[in-house]
Amino acid sequence: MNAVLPVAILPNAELVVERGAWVALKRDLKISMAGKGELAQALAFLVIVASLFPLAVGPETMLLKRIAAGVVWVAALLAVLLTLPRLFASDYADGTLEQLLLSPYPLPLIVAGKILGHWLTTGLPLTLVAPLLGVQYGLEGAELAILMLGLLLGTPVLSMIGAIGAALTLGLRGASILMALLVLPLYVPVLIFGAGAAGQVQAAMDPTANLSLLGACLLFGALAAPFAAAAALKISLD
Amino acid sequence: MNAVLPVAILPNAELVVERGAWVALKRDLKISMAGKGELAQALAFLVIVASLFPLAVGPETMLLKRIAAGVVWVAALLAVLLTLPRLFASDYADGTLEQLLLSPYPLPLIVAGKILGHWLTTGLPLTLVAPLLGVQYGLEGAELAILMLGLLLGTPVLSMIGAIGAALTLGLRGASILMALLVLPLYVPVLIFGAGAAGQVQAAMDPTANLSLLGACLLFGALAAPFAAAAALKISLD
Amino acid sequence: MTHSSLPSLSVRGLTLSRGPRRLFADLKWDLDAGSAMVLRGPNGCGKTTLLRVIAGLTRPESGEVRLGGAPWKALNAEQRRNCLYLGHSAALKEELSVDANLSCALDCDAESVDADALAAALAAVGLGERRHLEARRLSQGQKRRVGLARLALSAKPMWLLDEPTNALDAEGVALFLRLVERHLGAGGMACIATHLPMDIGAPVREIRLGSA
Amino acid sequence: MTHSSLPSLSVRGLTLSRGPRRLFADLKWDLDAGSAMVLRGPNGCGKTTLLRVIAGLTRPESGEVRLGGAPWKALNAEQRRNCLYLGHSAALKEELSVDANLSCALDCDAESVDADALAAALAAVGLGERRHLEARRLSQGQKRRVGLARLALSAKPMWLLDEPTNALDAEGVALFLRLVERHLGAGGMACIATHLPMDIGAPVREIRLGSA
Amino acid sequence: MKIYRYASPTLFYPLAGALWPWFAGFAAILGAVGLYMSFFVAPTDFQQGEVYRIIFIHVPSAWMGMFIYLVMAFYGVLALSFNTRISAMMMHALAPTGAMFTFIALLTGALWGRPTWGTYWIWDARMTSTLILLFLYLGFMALTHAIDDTRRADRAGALLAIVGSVNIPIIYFSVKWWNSLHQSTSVSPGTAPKMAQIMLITMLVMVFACWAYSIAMALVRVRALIREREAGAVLEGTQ
Ligand code: HEM
Ligand SMILES: Nc1ncnc2c1ncn2[C@@H]1O[C@H](COP(=O)(O)OP(=O)(O)OP(=O)(O)O)[C@@H](O)[C@H]1O
Ligand SMILES: Nc1ncnc2c1ncn2[C@@H]1O[C@H](COP(=O)(O)OP(=O)(O)OP(=O)(O)O)[C@@H](O)[C@H]1O
Ligand SMILES: [Mg+2]
Ligand SMILES: [Mg+2]
Repeated sequence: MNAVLPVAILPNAELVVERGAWVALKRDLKISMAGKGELAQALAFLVIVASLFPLAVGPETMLLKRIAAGVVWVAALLAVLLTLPRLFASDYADGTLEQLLLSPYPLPLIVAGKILGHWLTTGLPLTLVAPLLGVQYGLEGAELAILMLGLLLGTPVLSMIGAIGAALTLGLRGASILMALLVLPLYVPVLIFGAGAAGQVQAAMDPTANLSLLGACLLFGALAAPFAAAAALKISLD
Repeated sequence: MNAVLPVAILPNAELVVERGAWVALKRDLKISMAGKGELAQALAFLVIVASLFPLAVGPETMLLKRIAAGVVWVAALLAVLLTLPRLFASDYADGTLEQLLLSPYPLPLIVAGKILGHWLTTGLPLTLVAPLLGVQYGLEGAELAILMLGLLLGTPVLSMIGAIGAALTLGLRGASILMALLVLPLYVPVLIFGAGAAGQVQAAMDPTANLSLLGACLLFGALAAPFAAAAALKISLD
Repeated sequence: MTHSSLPSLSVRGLTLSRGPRRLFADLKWDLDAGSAMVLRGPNGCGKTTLLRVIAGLTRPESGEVRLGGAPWKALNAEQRRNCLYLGHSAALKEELSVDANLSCALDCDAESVDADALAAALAAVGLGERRHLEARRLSQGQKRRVGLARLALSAKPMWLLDEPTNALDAEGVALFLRLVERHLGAGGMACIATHLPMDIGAPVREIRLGSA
Repeated sequence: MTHSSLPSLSVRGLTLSRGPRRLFADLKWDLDAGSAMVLRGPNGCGKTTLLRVIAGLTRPESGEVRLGGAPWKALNAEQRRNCLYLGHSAALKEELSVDANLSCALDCDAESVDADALAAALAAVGLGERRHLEARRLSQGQKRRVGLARLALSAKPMWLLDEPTNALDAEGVALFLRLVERHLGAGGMACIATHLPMDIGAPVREIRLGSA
Repeated sequence: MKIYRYASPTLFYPLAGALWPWFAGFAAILGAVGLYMSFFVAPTDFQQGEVYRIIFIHVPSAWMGMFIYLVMAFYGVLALSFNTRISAMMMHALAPTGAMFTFIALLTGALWGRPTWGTYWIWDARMTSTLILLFLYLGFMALTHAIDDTRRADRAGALLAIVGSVNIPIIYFSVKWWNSLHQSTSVSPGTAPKMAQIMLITMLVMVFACWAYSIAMALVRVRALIREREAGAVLEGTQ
């Protein structure tokens, strides 16, 4: 037990600020891997919710084809919502979030890393499984492709916006649902563009407009969200 | 500071077992009241989700009327799902759940009390606000009434089944989504009967069959769920 | 008040391992009314685990806990009534006020306590002016002190306390010792896991659990 | 290793109230390299709060913290590098193994530590065989000991420690004191909130915060 | 008590070791025969042509999917009431096989659907309830994987399996009912080609093949589980 204490290491002179994002990303991915089969869970959730609708609205093929894209998008949106607590809340509960705030790396970079990690473990897998659901609802070829493309562009935005909501509601009681309240309205544009694009293909129209709007959201979010979320974090922990 | 210590009270000879449920119920209601505006939150969530759909599937009134009941039911179901962590997870996190387990009252009674409390703070308000959404989607008179009646019978079952899932996933990482995985498939019958009843009225058919099936689920759940959930709790805390 | 009627607690051949390591094997001891058992040992030796076994929260691999002859049915209602467990966590609802927390806890223990006694107890542990404060605002030590108030009001003959003096200041520790003294004096029993000396005017036995 | 180059920490007129009550008003003190400041006071007097202010987690109502003349920008990167804060909670990810936890923490501190040093530190705090155990399985004291390992490996000149000895056994406390001694000996600084005596072979000053 | 909880796995281990090769053998033989019959002996169906032969895989796997979950629940009851470790292990061992069969039923069904009614999936009652059954399996496996303490994993899994199996009939019925509410679904897979004698025999052979396979797999997995927990069992058990 009482072995000699190791000599502490000298501080490494210069701080490579950029590593901040990487450190946070690596950390969160490690944690996701530790929490067994999280990806699988997010997927399963999507599939299940999507499969509930026909049970609720009835099996008419035409009707289902009509609402297919909408259902998939809403389901994806809820799946992201359900996984948001992983982003900050769990770190807040066990006190590791304070440590992240006190880390020498710039907070926005750390947040960016965490957001990326969240997308890789939710949005991306959702995008990849979406076609499966599309088929269930009788979508084909191009329709599926655009659905996927839309999700690919849209889900990162969901994670970004979600990060802000998650940071703001940190440590509040009933945070999960409160967060939903803050975040869902902000998700509306993404939903409209994404589902809209898919809908246009079905109506044999050109979806590029919607898709490029999604792309714009993505760029803007990538620039603004990390800073907003970082600010929110500082407020919540004061 | 060092005032004389109050003399402890004598143990009250006999234990009124039935009070267990009441004690738990009172406690959880107190907590809900403390967590400001929780009811409001559950409602708002329902409203928002329900309002997302027209945005996702487009504004055709006929189409919306067709899927109205389904959407409301799925939204209600997800709202309940989102609030399930309040049932046990929060008590587990702060160590009060252990105290409940160690209380002299029979655990199933305590669980029953908590389930009732959960329904009063989610299912009931959802039921009351549902007509609002129904109107949004263009439902009328009898349709609305049956929708509400269905929710009134169905939402308690959602809380009961949910309690089992919540107890089983206690303290596991990613519990919220794992719980969704376990619980949603079990929600299917409720969803079918409830949405089915509403659908039948719209199709000018007689919904009593569906409603009485819901009632049966309710009875069965009320008898079985508290015991199952109690057992699950003991397993999870061992 | 006196528990003199109370049968003694006896631990019979308790055995439990965690992972590769055996925490305790074939533990045997009795605890008579009016005396306390202090669990000692280095970090990780199994004090908390043993307390949880006695409380009935964790199942032992073998052996049993008996309350005066009768085998201790884990979580059996009648026996749960006799025992009060304070774990590592303060077991407070952050969003409830201090006295709401206390009265909830007492309700769950099926203890009937009137408001004055409750207020007196809170004052005695130094939370008098903080009665109406949300628990989340309390300092670490103040959170533990709510537990002390619960002890002060409890009529349960058996106390199972896991490091109750954590985060308490010197005055808080003294207060705690007085409470235990009074409890034992009234014929109660206590199992206490702690790293502090327990010098009180009542019979106290110690067991050391094997090093971790 | 030595921090002798390090400027001194100075607290200038810090004032903060919580609710109706003023926790501390117009605090003034300096801390020179190689010495420690121990924050004492009854439960709820504001030790934790003060530490959080110094760490930059909480904003004071007035006054400021300076690091050698330069005002302490709360959460400013360069200054954060100098300071290591251990709060009431052990700050572990339950689902990660002990050493994963430690290396994550060191990564966030931007300390580069090789695997052997890490293993050595864990061994030194008595978690040698538990390196690969999930943190959630650790006992209370073992969780704190992970924090000790982090101290042992930290190159940060300023430590802010909130009741670091909670839940530690005697041997753990001794270990902690040795760590602080070495740290101060190397020219580091420390602000420590604790209820225990800090008798170490290094200059230690105390401030008592007004009773709660 | 001890005997009950610990000895039985150690006794069961060699037994399973002796048995599984036999069942594996049966499975191989019956499977070979069955497949041969289904593809070369059984006559072409006059309305569906050759595709219908999928039925010889589809139906048995669908049946197995449902049946295995009930068996799991049965072991779950044993595990909870007598808290016998071995039955809990059987439960874990069966889950993947059951999930696999359910999935095969879905897959073959979907592949069948394409030629017969031009789409991979319709929300037919049986298809839907099979899908939900798959979800139940996934839920069970997700839960037991998420829990790392084996004791808790066993008991929690057992409880879930029981709750699930109670719901299966309700779900199955409710879905049928739901489907009957909406007549508009034109086609239903239920339109079985009238089973000729030979078809029936083929079907039976395939069913038995699946049985043998499931048992063999279960035994193999249980052995793996015992080996995995052996260290623990020995430690906890005696000494
Ligand atoms: C993913 C899609 C499908 C699923 C999940 C599915 C599921 C099932 C299940 C569970 C059974 C056995 C239960 C029972 O016999 O009552 C079954 C039997 C059967 N299925 Fe499917 N099925 C699917 C697609 C199809 C298709 C496309 C066809 C043919 C057009 C088909 C034809 C049959 C026949 C003929 C039987 C046996 C007759 C009978 O038992 O009634 N199935 N299917
Ligand atoms: N799965 C596991 N594998 C190995 N060791 C384990 C496992 N689970 C728990 N342990 C060990 O079991 C012990 C639990 O002991 P317990 O929490 O009762 O200690 P304690 O005496 O309360 O210590 P403290 O004084 O720190 O509270 C710890 O040493 C822990 O490392
Ligand atoms: N909103 C509020 N109203 C009144 N008092 C408050 C409020 N918020 C916090 N407090 C008080 O502020 C103090 C916080 O002090 P702090 O947590 O720093 O105490 P501490 O010195 O760390 O005590 P301990 O030794 O128990 O850790 C507590 O006394 C708490 O009751
Ligand atoms: Mg302990
Ligand atoms: Mg403090």
